[in-house]
Amino acid sequence: MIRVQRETFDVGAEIASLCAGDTAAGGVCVFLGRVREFAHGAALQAMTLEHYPGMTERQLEALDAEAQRRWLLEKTLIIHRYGRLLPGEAIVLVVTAAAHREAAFDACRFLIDCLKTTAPFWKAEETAAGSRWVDARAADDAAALSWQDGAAAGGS
Amino acid sequence: MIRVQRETFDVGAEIASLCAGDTAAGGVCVFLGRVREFAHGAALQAMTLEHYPGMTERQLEALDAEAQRRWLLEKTLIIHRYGRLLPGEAIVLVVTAAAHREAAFDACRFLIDCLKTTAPFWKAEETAAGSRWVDARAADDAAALSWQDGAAAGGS
Amino acid sequence: MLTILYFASVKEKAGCGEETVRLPAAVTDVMGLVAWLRQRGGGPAAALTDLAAVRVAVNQEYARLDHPLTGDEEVAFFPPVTGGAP
Amino acid sequence: MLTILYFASVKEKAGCGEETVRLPAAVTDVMGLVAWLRQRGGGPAAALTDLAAVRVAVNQEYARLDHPLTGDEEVAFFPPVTGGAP
Repeated sequence: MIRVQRETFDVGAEIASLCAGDTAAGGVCVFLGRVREFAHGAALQAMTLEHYPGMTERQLEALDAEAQRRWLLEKTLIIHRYGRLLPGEAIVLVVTAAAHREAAFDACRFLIDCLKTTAPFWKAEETAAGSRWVDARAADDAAALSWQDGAAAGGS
Repeated sequence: MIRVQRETFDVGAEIASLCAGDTAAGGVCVFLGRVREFAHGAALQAMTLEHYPGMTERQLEALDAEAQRRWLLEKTLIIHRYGRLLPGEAIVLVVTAAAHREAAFDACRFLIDCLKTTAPFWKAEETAAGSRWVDARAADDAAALSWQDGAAAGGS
Repeated sequence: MLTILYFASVKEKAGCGEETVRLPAAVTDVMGLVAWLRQRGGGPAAALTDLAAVRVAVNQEYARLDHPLTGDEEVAFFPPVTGGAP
Repeated sequence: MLTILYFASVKEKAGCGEETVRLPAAVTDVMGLVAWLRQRGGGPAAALTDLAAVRVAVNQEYARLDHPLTGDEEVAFFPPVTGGAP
């Protein structure tokens, strides 16, 4: 299941609702991405996430389907926000539930690694010096690439 | 921070309280272990976790300290329950918060992998056929061993 | 009609987020569209000067420069994505 | 005095969870304690028949069979642990 939304989300409620009534998922892995105050040296006042409505949902759905194809998963959830966010606010949530923890961990990491390099979101950081677009990280490309040959674990 | 307790815990409240006021942790990784209904073929009615009071806390503290030594972590939390648990109930929670997601994922997986082979907990499963002690999984030993040489990622 | 979308820093350079154009008959793929936009000049031409920093999607799927165009697609130009979390 | 703890399936075989003993002078390490308990007979002897399935802790830290004992430790015998989650 995927959601792209402006408003924040309740991490506990999302996990609880995903797992409600489920007695097959022994392992649940969650990744929560948050806005950091000191991202690139300067104090961040806010971050604005622009996205490509329509393509974003398609990309997240495709990633979700790929994870379900690669691992035996009971449940998956991806929520990604857009708009203006303050330090400490949640940006993205990935939840994977599986019978065993290995699949839950691998799928969760796969989803966030690949999301970062394929989902059309762009961050602009606001500091005292003004607003500027964040450049893509080479490390993110490497992490996403590490999954291309069906690797079981993400990059270091 | 570690806790060993009989009562259940509120996953969302634990994550929220750990992250409250923190603007340095960009990545939070959570692992939630739950009681499965069909563990080894037969339907599980309940599971009872026995532990070694005192040694359990020492082992979890030692693992927590080792994770903090290996990775740059903002926050860590391990909660492990004992006593009689029903299918769907939470058993264990591991939360790691770090500036970047790589450290959060690696440390979370390290903690749950090593906890499984070093923390003195023993599960007895109740089915229609009665109660029996669960044997240790060879896969768990392998996962824990994969961390011994300072490996960056857990076993497959 | 072809819809062209620009996002983030590419949008800022282009000076607009969306435009609708009638594709010249000579343009048959993304590279041809880029060449035509560059020749047309203005913001979009500036935004597409350095293609190494630009990603392309056709009908909301990532596409290469040799992706064919018939003239009724949605083509998007944007920088490498930076979503997710640290 | 030495405190001996038994847990889980080892406790069931031993027939008790805890006992306090005065260590014979001849016993100087964990292996010596195991030999003495086996010779003493009863539940604990049965529980310690197959050491491959038994883990040992001395003063709440994992210990090997050659770990020295002075006679005032807490020694625990238990099966390989199975906590955590699937």
